[in-house]
Amino acid sequence: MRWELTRFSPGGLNAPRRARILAFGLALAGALLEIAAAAVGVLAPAGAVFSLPFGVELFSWTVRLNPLSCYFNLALGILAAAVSIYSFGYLRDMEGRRNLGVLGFFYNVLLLSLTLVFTAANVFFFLVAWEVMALSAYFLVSFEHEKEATRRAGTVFLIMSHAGTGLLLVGFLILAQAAGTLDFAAFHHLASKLPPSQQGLVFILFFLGFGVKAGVIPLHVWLPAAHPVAPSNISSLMSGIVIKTGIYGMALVFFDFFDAPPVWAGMVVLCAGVVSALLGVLYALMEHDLKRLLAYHSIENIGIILIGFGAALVFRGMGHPELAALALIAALYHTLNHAIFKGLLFLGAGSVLHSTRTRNMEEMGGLIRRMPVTALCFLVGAVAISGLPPLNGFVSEWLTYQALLAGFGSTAELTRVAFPIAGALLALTAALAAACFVKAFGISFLALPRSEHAAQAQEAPVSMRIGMGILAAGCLALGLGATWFLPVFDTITAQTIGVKMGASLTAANGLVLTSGTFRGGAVSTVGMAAMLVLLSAIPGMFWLAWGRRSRRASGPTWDCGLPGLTADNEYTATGFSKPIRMIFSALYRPRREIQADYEVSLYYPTAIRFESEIEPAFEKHFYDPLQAWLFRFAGRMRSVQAGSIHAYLAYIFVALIALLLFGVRG
Amino acid sequence: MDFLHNPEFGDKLVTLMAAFVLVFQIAMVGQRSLIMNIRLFGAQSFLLAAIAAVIAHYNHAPHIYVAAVMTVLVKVILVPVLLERLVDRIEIRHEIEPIVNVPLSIVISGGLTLVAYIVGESFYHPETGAASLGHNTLAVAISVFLIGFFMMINRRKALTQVFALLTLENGIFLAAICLTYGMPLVVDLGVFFDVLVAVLVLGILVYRIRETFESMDVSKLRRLRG
Amino acid sequence: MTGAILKTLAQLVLLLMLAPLVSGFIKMLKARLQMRRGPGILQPYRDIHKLLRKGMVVPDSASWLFSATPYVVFLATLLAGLMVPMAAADTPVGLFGGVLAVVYLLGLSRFFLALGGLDTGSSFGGLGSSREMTVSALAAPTLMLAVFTVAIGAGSTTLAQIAKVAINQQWRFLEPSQILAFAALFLVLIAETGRIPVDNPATHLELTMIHEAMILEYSGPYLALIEWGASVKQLLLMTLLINVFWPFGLAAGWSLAGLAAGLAWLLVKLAVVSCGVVLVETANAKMRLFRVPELMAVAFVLGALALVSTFLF
Amino acid sequence: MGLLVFLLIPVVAAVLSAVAPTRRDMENANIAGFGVTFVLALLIAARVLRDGSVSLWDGFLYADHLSALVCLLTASVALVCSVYAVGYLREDESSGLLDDDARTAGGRLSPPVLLPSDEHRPPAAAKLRKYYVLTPLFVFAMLGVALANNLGVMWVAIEATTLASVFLVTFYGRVTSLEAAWKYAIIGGVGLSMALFGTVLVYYSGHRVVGMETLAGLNWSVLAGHAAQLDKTTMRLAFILALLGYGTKAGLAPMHTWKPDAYSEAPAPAAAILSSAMLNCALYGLVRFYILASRCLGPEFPGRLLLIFGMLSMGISVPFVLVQRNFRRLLAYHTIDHAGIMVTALGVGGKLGALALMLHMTYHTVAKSLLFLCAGNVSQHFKTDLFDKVKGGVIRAIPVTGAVFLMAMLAIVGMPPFSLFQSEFLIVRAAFGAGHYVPTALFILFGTGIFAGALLHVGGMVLGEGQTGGTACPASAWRDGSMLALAAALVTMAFWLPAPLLELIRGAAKVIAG
Repeated sequence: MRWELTRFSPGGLNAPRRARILAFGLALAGALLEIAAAAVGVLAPAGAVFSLPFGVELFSWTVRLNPLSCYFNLALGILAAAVSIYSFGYLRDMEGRRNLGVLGFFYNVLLLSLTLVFTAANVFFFLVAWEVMALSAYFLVSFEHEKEATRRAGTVFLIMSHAGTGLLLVGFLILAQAAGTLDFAAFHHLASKLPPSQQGLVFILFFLGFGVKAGVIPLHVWLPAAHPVAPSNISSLMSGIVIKTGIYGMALVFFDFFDAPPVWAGMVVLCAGVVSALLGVLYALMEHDLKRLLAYHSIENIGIILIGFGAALVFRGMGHPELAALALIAALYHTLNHAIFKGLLFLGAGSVLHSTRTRNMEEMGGLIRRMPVTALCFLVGAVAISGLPPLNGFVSEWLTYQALLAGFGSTAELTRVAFPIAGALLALTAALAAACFVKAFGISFLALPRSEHAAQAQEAPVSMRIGMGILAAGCLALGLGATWFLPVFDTITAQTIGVKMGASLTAANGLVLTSGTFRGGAVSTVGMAAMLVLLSAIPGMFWLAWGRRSRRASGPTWDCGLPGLTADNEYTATGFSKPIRMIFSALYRPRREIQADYEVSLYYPTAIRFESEIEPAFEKHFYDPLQAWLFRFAGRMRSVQAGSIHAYLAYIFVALIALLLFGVRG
Repeated sequence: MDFLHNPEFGDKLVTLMAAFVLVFQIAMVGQRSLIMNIRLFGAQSFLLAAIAAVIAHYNHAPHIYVAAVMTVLVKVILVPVLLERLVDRIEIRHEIEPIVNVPLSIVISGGLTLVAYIVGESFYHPETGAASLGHNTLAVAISVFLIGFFMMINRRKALTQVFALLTLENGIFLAAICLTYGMPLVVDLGVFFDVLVAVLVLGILVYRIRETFESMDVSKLRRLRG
Repeated sequence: MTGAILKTLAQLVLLLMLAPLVSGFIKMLKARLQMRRGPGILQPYRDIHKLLRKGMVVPDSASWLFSATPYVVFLATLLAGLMVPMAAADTPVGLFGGVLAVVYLLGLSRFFLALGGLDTGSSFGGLGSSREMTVSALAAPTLMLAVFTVAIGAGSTTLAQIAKVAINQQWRFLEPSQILAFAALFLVLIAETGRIPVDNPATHLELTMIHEAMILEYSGPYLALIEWGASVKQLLLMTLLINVFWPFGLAAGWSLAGLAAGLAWLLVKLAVVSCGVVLVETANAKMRLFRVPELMAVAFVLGALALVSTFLF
Repeated sequence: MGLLVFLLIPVVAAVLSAVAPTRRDMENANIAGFGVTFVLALLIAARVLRDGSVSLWDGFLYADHLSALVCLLTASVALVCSVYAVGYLREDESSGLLDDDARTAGGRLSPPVLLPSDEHRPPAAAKLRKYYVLTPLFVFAMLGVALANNLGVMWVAIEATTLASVFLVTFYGRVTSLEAAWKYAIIGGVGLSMALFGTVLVYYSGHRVVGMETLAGLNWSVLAGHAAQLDKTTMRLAFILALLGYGTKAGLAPMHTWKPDAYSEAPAPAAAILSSAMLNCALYGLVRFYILASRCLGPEFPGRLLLIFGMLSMGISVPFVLVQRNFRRLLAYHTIDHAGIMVTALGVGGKLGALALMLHMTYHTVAKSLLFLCAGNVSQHFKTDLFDKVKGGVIRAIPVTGAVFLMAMLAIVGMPPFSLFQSEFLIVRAAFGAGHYVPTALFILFGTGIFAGALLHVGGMVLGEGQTGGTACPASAWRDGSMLALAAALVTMAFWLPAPLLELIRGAAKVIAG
């Protein structure tokens, strides 16, 4: 419990510098303690339960430490440590302009509430922590509340989050009713003892409720709005860990509260995962706002995690605990990986924003030279998120593929066709993600600067580089060291599914990762990295043989004979994704508008304005009409209160007569 | 003069008078003149006082006499006089302009009486032999109450609403004396005091509405919406 | 340990030496089919040799990434090649990764190649990168379906295991599901190696280029590495295709005779597939970019049918 | 004797204010009076905790845990609001808001004899005196409601609260305040006449059991003791009428219509008292009848009716909160919502429901009065009650008020960690446990709607750039101090409730649930 106490922070200090250092220093200290505690908790589960010494005595403010909660706390701790270090530098130039005490206060509240969400031991305390988390996230998102878009994003976020909490509440009530208590301990495998119809209801309620927070399509609309508008260190936490609370909740419900959920439930999760992954990346491709692009990728990665969850659920329902454990490991590992690389990418985007004052990729370019460290870190993150070897994203995607593959062979029903299809669509997703990050990195960091700001960009301060560096190193370590890390999951799978997989997942002295014993498959990121190093001897030889003597000159890029290549000639982000926009136009329904001013002839325009946008399908066809309908309905309801006292009296009169007759009869 | 001591006769007398109370009430619904309305109210209140006195006599409940006297003082004399003075003072038109026209109002009143009898019916427990005055007067009381309520909805002017409220209160009073031979004295006094203050307060409001809006028509008070 | 090193070296040599030969063979065959004389079969070797010795020009606007790209492309492709069974069913570094690793290593090389294209600042580079990533994304699901089909059949994603299972079922390739899967994978091969009708490896018309546009600014040794890498990629994809579906003659162990026979068989099979590629290239015109999705959709349906027919019939 | 003194202190304060020569004296009389009242309320609560109940004059005045809790809440709100009112009314006076009068705008007519003549005084002073005299009387009536054992006397006291507060609604003398007061008085009058009818019927149902013509025949404590023998048919009708009557006073839909009008027109401190303390009193009356009805008829019948009205109230407030333009009316609809919530808790019944109700009443009192005080600050600063005219940025213009406003708003819509979440959680738990699945689902649904509306409007008003320029209203220690005190109480309650208070709440719940 020791890390809890360090989280109380100094909000509202007057001296901005002291507030910044104190708040984020404490957060850092808390995060480090948390890493230590979580590591101990994961490796040596003691099943500790603590009651906090405050709160109204009607409720128990109790936390527990089990492997699952420790694992999520570990992810939180790592990310929080890096982000806290990063924040020292990131916030420095906000000093004096903004109340950093408030930011620091809510930042610490957010970290504390996240910790509590992951460790709360009963329904009541979980909901309190859950909502406090949403609330502090709301304030952090709304930190720059002068902008209309920011306020709107925060509001939409909190409202959707609250609606999701409502669903959770109902789900918890059903369980609490069956258990007769609010303690999570009593919920263990309880949901599977409910009658089937209630099982289904509980499952759907929790899936939707946690799905809102996780950003599952179609409940995602708040996410791409809210994540970009927050300060980047906050965005990093939001995308890295806050949406993972939804994943934590699902893990808790699906694998702890349920024993063997109905198979269709797993299929639902699998399908939702595929849809979220694919649509997430497709929407990401269309963005040229760097942070929005990253936010859509969070949706994609949540989808990938859900594919693992869905597979695990199906396996569990069909009685394959080992397979379920494999799929669960894949999903949870991807959760941690995504926390690290998405955190890294948002920090990278934050550095760019910090330096160029824009989130629009079309105004960046050439930053790799002005900001080499940021660029390198961002590149590491981009490679990792694209699932390319030998970094961590590859490992978890590989595990997911293996789980899907094993699923086909191990189940008998027609539904098994869903697994390879899911795998194929996951491959599509991954390939599109790679395309998207080629665009994100290529347009933002490579070639010539596209604006004055980009040309004048400065490398981020040391603390920011350290923060990013930690996470980049994390990507590398979790990629290369996967086989050493995976035994961690033994305690978690033992807690949830009741099997231990760690030993069968590694081979060759822990150098090679396998998919377990049933369906073969092996991969070694370390081996690959080593081989890449060894193989570089070949080009080295060429270089020794011929290259030394060859002349290396630098010259202008081929410009088709026009005088001088400028940034205007470069491919734009919009242009880059044009083929995809055309191919998936049925989804995007793009709208474009070209306006050309010309003097002499149409063929010699003096200025062209090009505007293109895609149709946000869910907003346009579901949320906007819903909202419009609601407000129209509410507006119509206003005529109830139209000011006529006669009408008011008539309401009472009607109620009186109705009740009199009711009272007599019934 | 045996009937003077025969409770059964008293019951019949009270029932008869209660019927007249209802008749007066319906007459008020039909009556267009404001002054006549106020006088009808006075007459109705007087009938109530008489009922109270009859019950006091036959049931040997002297404290009901107090209620009867209070009724005469407050509702038969003080309130009508005050209201009439107010009418004179603020020089409103003496015509009542109901929202629902008179014939339909009467029909609705009839319907409300029916509702009241349905409700009162459930209190008819001949087997227990309890509640000497029974459901009949209760039904009348509820009718008076409901019709009074309906008049409040049906009247445009502030002042007319006030005395519709008063007739509504008459219904309750009828129920109180018939069913329970009056409330405890303290309560009765409190209620009368409240009625008086309510009339005062409402009177002030009526006056100020008249001053501010140059009209008594409360259906024009429609600024506060939504 | 020495055995492993020797095997690795042997396969490396095979990959590096054979790859230009396949490219040359295809070019020659195509020229003949088009009634041209065309360059000799050894022309790619000469090209690579010449390029390696030449000087190079690096664009002003490019960063270190431009220079790193050829190495990443070359190395990642080569590593992927080491995981594919060529003459023998066993692969030297099979434990380091199976078919998924191959796919993703190729993805890594493509990722950097596309970045390298963007790094020049030229519109052509961007154009090439954009199209390359699009086409590869469209090919990805089909590729994965085909991978799933064979991997599920073999019960493994390790290529050695897949090949071994295939050896034991010599005539399985005549099953409808295998034919469908083969067809799907063949289409992917065409898309991935930048062949007509998806891309034209011989074009220098800027607006139709994909692969060539990306590497437009590369010259000298860098270009050599990239071209060589591309031909290794082509070789390994072809090998993958043939050894998974037609595993005849693949050496089960590491005997010299077996290897020789395997190598001979490999050459024959490569020649057959190359003929197929050439026939397709000659018989078709290059498609518009936005017709490519249709082709890929066909491939996807083929792959899905293959999968379904394997396990439902 | 303590009860009587307790009850009379506000009357004394009213009298003193009526004769006080200066404004300062009136302020002092009020604050001192309410201070003493508050202390006495604490003492009474302590005695109730010790002895179980306190009564006077053969049970004419009677205080059990429930009454003591309501008294304590009323006294606290009254004290805080009296402190706030000093700053608030001084600001109103200095900004000239009290000078003009609707009457001067209309035709000149001499007042009728009924009117207390204040023509010779400047209007501002007269208004201030009106406020300082009426508020203690209002509080007196509310304390009377809580302490009267006789249901008839309780009715009289509740009627008196209406009469005392009507002129608080007309305080500013605007055209709209007259309208609001008229609706308040008429609807309140009709509603209470139904309650009176209900009281008569209760008397009737009990007169055979407990004997007639005695004062005790209407004493709640006596009736409650014989509840099971009361006539069932009569009791049903009586409960229906009492529900409609006291429900009108509590602002349950569809009898709620007066509420937004009255709350938006009364001065902020008075609105705070109306929306928290007076709501408690009306609910208190309802609770007393509920106890009788549930003991006589079983909890099923009254529970179902209460649930219907609870759901209706919560449901009706959602659309109005969603499209609201005036923040004081927004708060009024929140009060309707919370009346519905509390009635739902009562309808759910059982030990848990009763406990939840009492907790919610306590928490709501703090949060809602705080909200009205914040709203008062905002409307004094921006000279408007409309969201459109404030145009956001309250946090920039008056940071403390803005922050507290947003915080209190989040608290009132049941956002953790604030305490209202705890009581609402208990309510849904109790409702679900009792098998009221549809009401539970609706409760949560409406709660989300209310939340959305509140966040949309108040979030939009508090945050943002705001408008530049404009005359700032000077900070006042009176206003801000009382507001911050309440805010501190709200935050504290989230994490800690004094043990005696919790004991009192539990006791009150026990009174309800037996």
